[in-house]
Amino acid sequence: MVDLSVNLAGMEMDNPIVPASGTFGFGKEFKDFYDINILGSFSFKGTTKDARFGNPTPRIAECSSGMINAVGLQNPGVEHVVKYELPEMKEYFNKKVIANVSGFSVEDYAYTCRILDKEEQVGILEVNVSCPNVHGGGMSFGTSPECAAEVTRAVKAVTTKPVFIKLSPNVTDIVSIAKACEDAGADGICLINTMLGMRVDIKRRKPVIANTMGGFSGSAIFPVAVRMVYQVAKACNIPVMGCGGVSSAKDVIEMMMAGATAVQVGAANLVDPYVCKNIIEALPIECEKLGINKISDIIGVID
Amino acid sequence: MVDLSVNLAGMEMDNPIVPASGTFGFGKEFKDFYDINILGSFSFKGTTKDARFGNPTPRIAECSSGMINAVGLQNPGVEHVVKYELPEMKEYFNKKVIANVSGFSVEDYAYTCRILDKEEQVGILEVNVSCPNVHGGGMSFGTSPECAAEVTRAVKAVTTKPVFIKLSPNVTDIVSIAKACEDAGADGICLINTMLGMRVDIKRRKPVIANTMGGFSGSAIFPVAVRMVYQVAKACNIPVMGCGGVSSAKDVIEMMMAGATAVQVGAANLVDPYVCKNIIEALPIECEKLGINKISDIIGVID
Amino acid sequence: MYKQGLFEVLSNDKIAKDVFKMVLKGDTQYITAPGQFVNIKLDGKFLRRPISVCDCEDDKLTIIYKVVGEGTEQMSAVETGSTLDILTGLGNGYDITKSKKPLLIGGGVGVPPMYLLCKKLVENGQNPTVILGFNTEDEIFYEEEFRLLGADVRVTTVDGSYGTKGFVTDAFPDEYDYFYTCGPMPMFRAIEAKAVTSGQYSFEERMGCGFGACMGCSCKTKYGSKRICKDGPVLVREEIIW
Amino acid sequence: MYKQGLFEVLSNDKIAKDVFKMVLKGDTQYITAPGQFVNIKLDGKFLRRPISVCDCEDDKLTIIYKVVGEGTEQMSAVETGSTLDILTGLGNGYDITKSKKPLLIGGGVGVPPMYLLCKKLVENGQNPTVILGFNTEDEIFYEEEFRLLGADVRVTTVDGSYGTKGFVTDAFPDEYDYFYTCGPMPMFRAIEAKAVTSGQYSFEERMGCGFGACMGCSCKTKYGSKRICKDGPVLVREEIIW
Ligand SMILES: Cc1cc2nc3c(=O)[nH]c(=O)nc-3n(C[C@H](O)[C@H](O)[C@H](O)COP(=O)(O)OP(=O)(O)OC[C@H]3O[C@@H](n4cnc5c(N)ncnc54)[C@H](O)[C@@H]3O)c2cc1C
Ligand SMILES: Cc1cc2nc3c(=O)[nH]c(=O)nc-3n(C[C@H](O)[C@H](O)[C@H](O)COP(=O)(O)OP(=O)(O)OC[C@H]3O[C@@H](n4cnc5c(N)ncnc54)[C@H](O)[C@@H]3O)c2cc1C
Ligand SMILES: Cc1cc2nc3c(=O)[nH]c(=O)nc-3n(C[C@H](O)[C@H](O)[C@H](O)COP(=O)(O)O)c2cc1C
Ligand SMILES: Cc1cc2nc3c(=O)[nH]c(=O)nc-3n(C[C@H](O)[C@H](O)[C@H](O)COP(=O)(O)O)c2cc1C
Ligand code: FES
Ligand code: FES
Repeated sequence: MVDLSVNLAGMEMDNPIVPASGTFGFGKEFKDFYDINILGSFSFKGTTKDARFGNPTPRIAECSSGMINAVGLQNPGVEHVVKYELPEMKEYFNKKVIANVSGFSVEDYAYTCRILDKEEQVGILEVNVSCPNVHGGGMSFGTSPECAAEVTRAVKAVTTKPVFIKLSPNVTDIVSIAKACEDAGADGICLINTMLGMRVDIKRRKPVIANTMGGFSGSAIFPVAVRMVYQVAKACNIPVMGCGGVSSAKDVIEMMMAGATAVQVGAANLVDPYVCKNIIEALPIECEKLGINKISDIIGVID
Repeated sequence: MVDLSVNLAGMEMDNPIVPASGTFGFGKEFKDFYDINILGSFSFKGTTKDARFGNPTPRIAECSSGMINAVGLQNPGVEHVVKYELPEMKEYFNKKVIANVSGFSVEDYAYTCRILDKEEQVGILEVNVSCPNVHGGGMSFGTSPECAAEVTRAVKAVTTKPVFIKLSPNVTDIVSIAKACEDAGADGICLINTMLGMRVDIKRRKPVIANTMGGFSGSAIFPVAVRMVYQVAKACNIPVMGCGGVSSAKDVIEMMMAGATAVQVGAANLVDPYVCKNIIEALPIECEKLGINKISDIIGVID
Repeated sequence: MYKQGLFEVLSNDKIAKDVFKMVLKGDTQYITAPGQFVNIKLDGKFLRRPISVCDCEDDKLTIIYKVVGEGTEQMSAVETGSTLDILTGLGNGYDITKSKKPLLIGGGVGVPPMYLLCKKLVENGQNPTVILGFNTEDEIFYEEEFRLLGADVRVTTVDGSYGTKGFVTDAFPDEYDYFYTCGPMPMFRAIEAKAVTSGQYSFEERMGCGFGACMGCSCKTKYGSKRICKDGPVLVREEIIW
Repeated sequence: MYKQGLFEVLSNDKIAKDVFKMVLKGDTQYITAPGQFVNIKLDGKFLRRPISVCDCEDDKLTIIYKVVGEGTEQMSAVETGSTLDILTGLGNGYDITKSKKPLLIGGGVGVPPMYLLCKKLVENGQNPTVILGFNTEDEIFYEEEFRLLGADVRVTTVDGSYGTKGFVTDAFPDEYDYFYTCGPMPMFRAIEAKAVTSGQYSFEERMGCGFGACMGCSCKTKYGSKRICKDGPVLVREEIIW
C-alpha cells in the first residue's frame, strides 16, 4: 500500500489533493458527484470582508488547454461565510478546510483573517495577494516583495493558524516575493494563481471577457507552475502548495517532485467534476509504477 | 480580393505573416516544403557576436498545447551569417528579412547590429533582450526598463534600419519596459518571447531539459501574448509585431485586432511545417467571412 | 442532481441552415424538467458546450444546435456510433405548474427547449400555443414536430419568406395566461414590451462549469445574484433586471 | 527531401512485450535510405513522435515501436483504417556502400531500422551478420523476419532466457569488415569497446521539428555541431565524441 499522507505545515492530510479556491465553491456542488471527504482538504471560494457581486459577464473565455475567468471574487462576504457556509459545510465535509482570503487593503485581509481565525473548521489560511491594492495604485499586492510581506505580517498578527501566501505568477522575480513572505512569517507559499490573459471575439471585435482581461488557468499553465514551484521550493524553507494546470495523478507527482508538499487542482474541476476523485484513485497506482512507497518521499527530489 | 498588405515601420509586406526567430532557421529547411517567398518576411535564427553551440541536450520538452526549448541560442555567429547564410538565402528568398540579434552585453548587441546594418537584405533588426546580462547579475536585459532602454540606445546608435525590441513576457509590468524602449528610440516592439517553464521526467526524477528550465511556447501561451500585445499597443505609439502561440488565420486576426501590425508564428512551424503557407491561404477567406477588405484596417480595433 | 455519463450518438443530421439535430443514447434519469441543459465535452476543447434538452424519452436524448463556432462545427462532424462525455441534469428548467393556456415562444436555437416543454404541457392538457420565430425560411425547423404534439403552431419569419412576416410578437394569440420563452436578447426585449402576463425566460451565458461551482455565469436579479447554470437558466419575469 | 503526408493504418499489432508493429499505406517516395525516420502527429500531442523506418516497400511503410509514454501508448490504440499525419524522408540514413561483410547490431527498439538496412544489404549481396539484443525472451521480435531475408541471425538476451546469454558483444562474429548499429547508449559503449572496424551508429535525441529547423537535437562531433534529425541520426564512428 502506498502511503499518500502528507503533513502540510502541521495539518495532517490523508493525501496531497486540494481543490483550488474558486473552482470548488464551498464544496456543495461537488458532493453531489462524490463524497468529498476523500480529499486531502479543499480551499474554499476567495472570501472578502464585504459581499461582492464581482465583474460583469461574460466572465469566461476558452483557450487552448485552458480558460480565462474574470469572476472578480464574487462571494457572500466573511460574515455570511462564517454564519451559513461553514456550519452547512460541516454536514458534508468533516476535515479541516483551507480558507482562501482576498482583500483590497492590508486592513481588509486582517479583518477577514481575524474572523476566520476563530473557526475551528479552518486548518490553514490561504491569503491571495493577487488582488489589486486600492491604496497602492491598483497594482496587486503580489507584485512587490514589500506589499506581500506587509500583508503577511498583518495576517500573522491576527491568527495562530498556519498562513500560506498565495502568489501571482505575473511577476519578474517570484523568488524574491516568496522569500519576503517567508521572512515576514508565512508558514507556507501557495502558487500559482492565474496568469493574466486575454481573448478577442473576432466576430464582435471585442474582448471575449467583459472586463477585457482575466485570469488564465488550466493545463496550459502547468509548465510555468512547475517552474515556479521548483524555484520557490529550492529558495525557501517553508512548504509549498503547488497549483496550476494539474489534471492527473502524473501531474501531481511531477509537481511534488518539483517541490510541492500538497497539490491544488483548479480549472480541471470545472470540466471534469470527478477529476480529484480520479486523481486520488490513480495516485497509488502511478506511485507503484514509479517505485514510490510513501508520497512524501518525493517532495522536492529534483536537484 | 482582400488586401493583406501591411506596412511595418516602413517595411512594406505582402502579408503580415512572419515565421518567428529560432523556429525557421535561415529558411533553408522550409523551402523544401514550399516557396517561402509567399511570406511577409521571416525572422532568422537569433544571431550573436560569436558562434555558440548552445545548451546540452535534451533541449526540448513537450507540454499541453506547447513545448519547452532550451536551445541556448545556438548559431554560427554574425560573421558566418553575413558571409555564408545571407548570400545563400538570396537564392531562395527575395524579400527583406528580419535579423534577430541576441547578446550578453550592451557591446555585444551593438557589435552584431553594426555588422548587420550593412546588409541590404535585412529590413528590420529585431533585438532579443531576453538574454541574461552577464554584467548585470544574470537577470535578462528584458526584465528592467533601464537595461532594455540601454540596449535600444546602443543599437539605434549603430544602425539606420528600423529597430524592433523583442520583449520577454516574464515580467511584472510589460508596459513600462515597452515604453522605456519607445522612449529610447525603438521603431517597434516585438512580443512575446518564450515564457520560462519547466517539466520533470517523473521516471528519471530529473528535469526533462538538461538545463532544468527553458522557454515555453506554442498555442498554450496565446492568451498571454494577446494580452501583452493589447497592453503595449494601447500604451505605445510604435508598431507591435505580435508573437506567441499563433497557429491559425483566426489567431492572426485576433492578434491584429489586439494591436499587432504583423504577426509571428513560432513553434507551430516545427510541428506543421506548412502552417505559414496554410495561414496565408486561409487569411483572405477568414477576412471575407468577417467583412474585412483590408487587413490593416483591423490593427488595434479593440477599445 | 446532475451526472456525468457517456452517450452514444445515434444520429446527427442537418435539419436547417447551419442547424443540426443529434440523437443520443445514454442514462437520462437526471434530466427531470424541460428547459434543463446538458454540457458536452469535445476532443481538444477545454470547456464543455452547453446545449438545451430538446427531447428526452427513455434512454434517448435529442439536442438541436446551430454551428456558430469551433465547438459546434466539431459537433456537426461527430459520427454516428461515436461516444460523447456529457453532464446531464443541469439547470432548473421550466416550472410547468403555472398556467392553463400557456404561450411558448422560441426564437432560432431557442426553439429546441420549447419542444420538451410543449410535450409536457400537452401531456398535462395545458393546451399550449407555440410561436416559432426565425429570420428566413431556410432556418426553419421543427414546425411539423410541434404540430404532431397537437399544439397550435405559428411560424414567423423576419423577411416574410414563410408564415407571418415579422417578429414573434406579431403572432401573439389573443388569449394566453402565462408564457415561456427562449431565444435571443432582442426577442426577449420585444416580448417584455408586449407580454401582459407573467412568464419564464431562459437565459444564456458563457459558462465555466455549468453546475454552479465557478460563479462564471452570475447575473443580478431582484432577489440577489443568481447563477444562470444552476439557479437558472430559467428566470421568472418578476425577478429579472433588464 | 522530406514531405508531410497522410497515411492509412493497415494494421497495428502487438509483437512482443510493450512492442507494436504498425503497417501504413501512403506516399513513401521520400523514404530513400535505411536508417531514416518518420515523425508522427498524434491527436492532442503538441510535438510529433519520431520513429525509425523498419520497412518500406512500394506504398507500404512498416514501423515498430515500444510503448514508453503517453504518445506511444496512444499509438498502440490507433485503429486500423484510421489516418495519421506523418512527415517522411527525415534523417540521413545509413550509407550502405562501405562494406562487403557488414555486421548489424540492433538492441531493443534499435532493431527495427536494422531490418530495411539488412534487406538492402542482402539485395546488394553484402552478406550481413545480424545480432539482435534483448533483455529477456518476451521482448524478442523479428528474429524470423531477419532469417527470411537470408541473413546470419544471432539473438542475445541479458538473462539468457533465449539465444546467447549476455550482451550483443558476446555474439560478435569473427569476421566483419564494418558495422551498423542502433540501440541504447550502454550497448553503444560496449560496441565501442569491442568493435575493431569502422561503423555507423544511429542516435536518438528529443526533437522539436525533426527536419533541421530548431536546433533542438544538436550534438557535438569531431567535425563540428550536427543536428541528429538532419545531419544524423546516423553518425560514423570516426566523428563521434563519446
Ligand atoms: C443554457 C444554455 C443552453 C443552450 N442551448 C443551446 C441549444 O439548444 N442550441 C444551440 O445551438 N445553442 C445553445 N446554446 C448556445 C451554445 O452553448 C453555444 O452556441 C455554443 O457553446 C457555441 O460553441 P462554439 O464552440 O461553437 O462557439 P465558440 O464561440 O467558438 O465558443 C467559445 C466559447 O464560448 C462559449 N459560447 C459561445 N457562444 C455561447 C453562447 N451563446 N452561450 C453560451 N456560451 C457560449 C462556448 O461554450 C465556448 O466556451 C445554449 C447555451 C446555454 C448557456
Ligand atoms: C530518430 C529516432 C528514431 C526512433 N525510432 C524508434 C523506433 O523505431 N521505435 C521506437 O520504439 N522508438 C523509437 N524512437 C524513440 C521514440 O521516439 C520515443 O520512444 C517516443 O517519442 C516516446 O514518445 P512517448 O510519447 O511515448 O513518450 P514521452 O516520454 O511521453 O514523450 C515525451 C516527449 O519526449 C520525446 N521522447 C521521449 N523519449 C524519447 C526518445 N527515446 N527519443 C526521442 N524522443 C523521445 C517524445 O518524442 C515526446 O516529445 C526513436 C527516436 C528517434 C529520435
Ligand atoms: C473560476 C475561477 C475562480 C477562481 N477564484 C479564485 C479565488 O477566489 N481565489 C484564489 O486565490 N484563486 C482563485 N482562482 C485561481 C485558482 O485557485 C488557481 O490558483 C488557478 O486557477 C490555477 O490553477 P488551475 O490551472 O488548476 O486552475 C480561481 C480560478 C478559477 C478558474
Ligand atoms: C526552438 C525555438 C528557438 C527559439 N529561438 C529564438 C531566438 O533565437 N531568438 C528569439 O528572439 N526568439 C527565439 N525563440 C522564441 C520565438 O521566436 C517566439 O518568440 C516564441 O517561441 C513564442 O512564439 P510561439 O509560441 O509561436 O512559438 C525560439 C523559440 C523556439 C521554440
Ligand atoms: S458556469 Fe460555473 S457557476 Fe455557472
Ligand atoms: S529536431 Fe529540430 S533541428 Fe533537429
